[in-house]
Amino acid sequence: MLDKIVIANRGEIALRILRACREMGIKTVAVHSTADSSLKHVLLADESVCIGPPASRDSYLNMPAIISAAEVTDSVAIHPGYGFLSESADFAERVEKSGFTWIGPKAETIRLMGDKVSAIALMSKAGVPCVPGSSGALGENSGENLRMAREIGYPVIIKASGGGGGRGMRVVHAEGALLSSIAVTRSEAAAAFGNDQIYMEKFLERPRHIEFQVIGDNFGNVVSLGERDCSMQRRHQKVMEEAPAPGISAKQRTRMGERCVDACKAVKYRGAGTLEFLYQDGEFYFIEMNTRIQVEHPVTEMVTGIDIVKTQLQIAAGEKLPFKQDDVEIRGHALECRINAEDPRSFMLSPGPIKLWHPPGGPGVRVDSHVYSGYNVPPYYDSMIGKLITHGDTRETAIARMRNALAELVVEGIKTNTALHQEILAHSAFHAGALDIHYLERRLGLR
Amino acid sequence: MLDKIVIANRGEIALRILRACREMGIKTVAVHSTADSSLKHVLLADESVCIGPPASRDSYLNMPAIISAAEVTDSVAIHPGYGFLSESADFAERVEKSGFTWIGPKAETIRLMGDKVSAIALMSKAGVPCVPGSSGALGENSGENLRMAREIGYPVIIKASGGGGGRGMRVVHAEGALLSSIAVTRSEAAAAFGNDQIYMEKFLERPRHIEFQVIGDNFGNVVSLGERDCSMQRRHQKVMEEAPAPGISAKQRTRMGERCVDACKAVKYRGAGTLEFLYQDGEFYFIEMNTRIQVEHPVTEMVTGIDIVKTQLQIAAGEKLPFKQDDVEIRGHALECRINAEDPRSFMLSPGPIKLWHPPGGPGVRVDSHVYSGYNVPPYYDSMIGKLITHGDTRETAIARMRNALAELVVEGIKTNTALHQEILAHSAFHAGALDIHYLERRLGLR
Amino acid sequence: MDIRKIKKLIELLEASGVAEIEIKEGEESVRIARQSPAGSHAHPPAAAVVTHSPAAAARKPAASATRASVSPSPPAEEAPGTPIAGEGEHVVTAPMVGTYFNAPAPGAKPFVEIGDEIQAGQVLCVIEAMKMMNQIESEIAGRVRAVLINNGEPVEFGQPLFILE
Amino acid sequence: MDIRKIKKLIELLEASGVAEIEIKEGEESVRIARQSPAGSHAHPPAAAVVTHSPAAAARKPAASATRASVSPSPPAEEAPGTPIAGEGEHVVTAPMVGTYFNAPAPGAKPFVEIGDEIQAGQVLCVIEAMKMMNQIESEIAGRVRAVLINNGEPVEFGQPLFILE
Repeated sequence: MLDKIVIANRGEIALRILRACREMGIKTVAVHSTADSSLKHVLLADESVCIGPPASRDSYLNMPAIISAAEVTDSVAIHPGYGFLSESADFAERVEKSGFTWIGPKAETIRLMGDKVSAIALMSKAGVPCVPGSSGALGENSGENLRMAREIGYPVIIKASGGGGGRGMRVVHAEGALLSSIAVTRSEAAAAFGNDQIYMEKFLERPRHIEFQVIGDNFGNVVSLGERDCSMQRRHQKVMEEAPAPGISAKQRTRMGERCVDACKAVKYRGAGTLEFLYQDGEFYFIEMNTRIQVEHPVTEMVTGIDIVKTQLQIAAGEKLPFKQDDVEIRGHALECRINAEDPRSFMLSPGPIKLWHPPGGPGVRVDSHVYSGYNVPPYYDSMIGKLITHGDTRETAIARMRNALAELVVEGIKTNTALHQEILAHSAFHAGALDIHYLERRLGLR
Repeated sequence: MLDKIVIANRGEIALRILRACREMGIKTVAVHSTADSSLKHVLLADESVCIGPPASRDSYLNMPAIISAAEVTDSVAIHPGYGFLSESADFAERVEKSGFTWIGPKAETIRLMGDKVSAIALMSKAGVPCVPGSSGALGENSGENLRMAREIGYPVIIKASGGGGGRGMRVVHAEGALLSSIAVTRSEAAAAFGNDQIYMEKFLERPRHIEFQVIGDNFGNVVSLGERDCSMQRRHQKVMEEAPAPGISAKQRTRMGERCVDACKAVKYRGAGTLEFLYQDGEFYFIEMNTRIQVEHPVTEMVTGIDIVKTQLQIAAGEKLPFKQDDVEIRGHALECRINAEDPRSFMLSPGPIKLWHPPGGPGVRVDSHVYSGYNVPPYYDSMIGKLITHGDTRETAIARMRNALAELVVEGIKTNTALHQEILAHSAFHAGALDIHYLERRLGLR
Repeated sequence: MDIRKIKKLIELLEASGVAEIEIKEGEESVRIARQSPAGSHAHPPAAAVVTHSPAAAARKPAASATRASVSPSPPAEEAPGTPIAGEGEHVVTAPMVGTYFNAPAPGAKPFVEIGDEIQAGQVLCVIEAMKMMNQIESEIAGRVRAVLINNGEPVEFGQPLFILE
Repeated sequence: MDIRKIKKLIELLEASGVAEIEIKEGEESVRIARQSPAGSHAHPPAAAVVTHSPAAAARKPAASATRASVSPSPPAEEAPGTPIAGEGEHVVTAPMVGTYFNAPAPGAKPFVEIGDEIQAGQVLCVIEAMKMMNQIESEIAGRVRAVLINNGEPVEFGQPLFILE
């Protein structure tokens, strides 16, 4: 097993990694900025090294400082957590070149998946469904364009290659409007962007965000741990997650899991990873792969009974995956609410001292949080101060437990988004499940 | 489902019952003494009724006050928790005669099991193994006594009927000493207690305490939820519990579970109950049955995934048991540490205000506690301020998680027995498992 | 929304620094506001503990988010329903849980009314518990200054019933 | 038991009201005691927060059980190893994580020694990070009053290295 590792992150995920290390007898080095010396995991770590000032670019994104910290503490490996340098292929490469173990996929895998074009190409080849489209500039041949749109299926979206951010695109719902829309978008694009290249893609009006957790070892074994539904989003930020995804059948889970595993085996994927999909009308469309642990990994841990962070460490230590695909069984249902230090209505950040922190408890309630009564939330980083996770034999029980947990949670001194979670959970639409990624913003817009 | 219930208890079990009720949409009435108005469950309950002064006999043992509280709040049922009136057949009877549902077994069942002689007779009849003995006064016939001792198996213990508290008893390890020991004990008994009646029983030198959790409904269904090992005791008080019991095979679990279920079916047992056994050399010996929920029920909940308190409420509402014996599967291992407000060495009670309460968190950690920063532990009741429960895929993981959890727990202002738990868990003998009920006192005595 | 729930809300308000609580549940709504702090009574120290109890805070999240935390502001005048005796006054509290009746039978003349002079040992009311009528007698002689509960309402142990002077 | 761990223990002691910490791990043991409070330095306010952090308390359970809680007692004289500059003094801190070397090569003469007069821009030491030798120069002119670290030891960002006067 690994002797001592550097936890190159902060907040709840740093504490999550520390807890896993302590369970496994791995010594820990907490590296932190000058603003973070009273973080819970820094105080609990075997050793800590201050690596720079508050600004992330000088501390948590400071590659030489982190590698030096590993050197001076005689650590053997570096766990990057999520965010910060976790998906930097360059950092992974420098870590390994410096003689340390990188707790994550090979640098080349990170690079491959970090490029959207190469990632989609790989997935398509491995049989993972992607968003169908022209995969290149549209030609002038009307018959060809009509045939292509019919093959993709309406609605389709015509996008200017030079566009972006909602500009230079037009949704076409029926064949009658296709050719004129292509013509108009093309001339608009020429006028607006000086480039008349356009392409065509399937348009998903109300997709859900469903992602598959996979994990692989150094011996070519890859296992799928099932899916999560993360459709509850605001400004592309996930707010609440659950596993399994409502309405996804065991057959869909198995089939998609197999395709994800096949794609990962093709690149000899190592460590934990997540394939993100849009899901609509019974079909999955790959969008990207995250080559790291994710914020919402606990819901998968709750329903599979598998400790994903511990498994990452075992894999990094050169062990074989301790379970096979057949050992993975989905039991019950789990929810996660991200507790952020922000105003529940204006979403303004609310840093500052926490006067009282009283987390909920009881059966089926898990709290992953680094804060405590007296902790001061610094203004420099992400606003997430913890995650409440509940598990129950049914989705209904998990929801009831989450409502209890949110009601029991006390945070005094700063504002949190607890009330937003309570509002979401009180609504019948959430109880029905299977909401799309625009649901939350629609509801917030209506207020 | 039940509309509104009275929680006739205090502390963590009252909060545990309240959480289950809130999950199920059952309204709650907290009844409490004047010393307990700031208990967490009192503050969280839909309604609360002060039923008397601090002394338990005038409040938590005050039957008319509790029944009146049910009357004035239009409650439909009473949950007695553990301790206090939970095993009072008279109270159960008065509750039901007053028109309320008693969340527990029938009064006659409580009475039957409350009498040790009738309980043992019932168990023997149902095929549950009991401590073998003369089941009555020994005669003067030496041959008969020798034959009986041989049948029971050495060592045996000769006890004076008039004795007790360690007096008037003599252990016999081999046949050669039997007749003289009988004669000496008999004459000593005559001299000391004025009564020369003596009896013979199998002597268990190093038994473990292993108990089986059962639960039954109103339709004759009874299911065993497996066993717990509660051998870690001090002055007959359980300190730490676990499930499953180390070294007990699936075959033993199934066979003993079946016998327990048969005995319960014979009395149409309703609700949750526990059959306590001594266990030595591969054999179980019934000692008594507890006809209520137990402090240590969470370890069974963690390994079975079954919510025992919720099931109690479902049964009381007239529902059928929602699972069958075949649905019960033991997964992983769970530990529970009772956190008491007491000095970890002298065991002196340590009531008073808790200045800071910071419970542990993370995967596999459950906290059942009613206290919070600012709560004042009253001196009138049990010293337990909460329970830490950990679960893992193996006993080793559960232990590692408990060690983390104990290290993360912060209680300032009062003393707790956290250090005692840490000492127990640090010892290799505990890691080996299967310790007897005298282990902890032997260790404490050595200090 | 029953009396006990409102009573608890009043207690929560008193124990906090909040000026007003307003709650709506479907058809029902209740609003409880403090009187001005002038002439406020002494404050039982136990309430300061309640102010910081997470459970209490959980029941009034709106309040806990806005109030100043460490030192609870002094409580204002007691809300109606839980008066505290002044100088020379004596509060008669319920010795048991049950239902309060002001008269020996429905429609009968009340045992005592405001302004009545009473003797020690005189019956003040009846509390029904478990179908038993328990006569509650005065321990002292005095004059009834206030009746604090309506006929037929439930009472808990220690709840103030009358103020004698 | 390495230097950083001891440094952290010293910080914990300073931030608390504890007089002494003693820790044994297998063969190793360390005992850290305060000096008498006379002549104590000013106390950084941030330390008061640490006093109440559950994580900090968790690392010193024996201490947390016995110390008076709400107001941390003033810290005593700083323990050796983390001096704070007095009037007219300037502390040179490490601008990066790495290993400290007092000389350009093993066995060579140290860049500076106690009592040396130095110029702004003069090299004080080298910090090795990622196999790179980084020369650390003085920002001001002055005299070396104290060297706070041993040759070959690791340093973290912001760690005091020298006191100049």
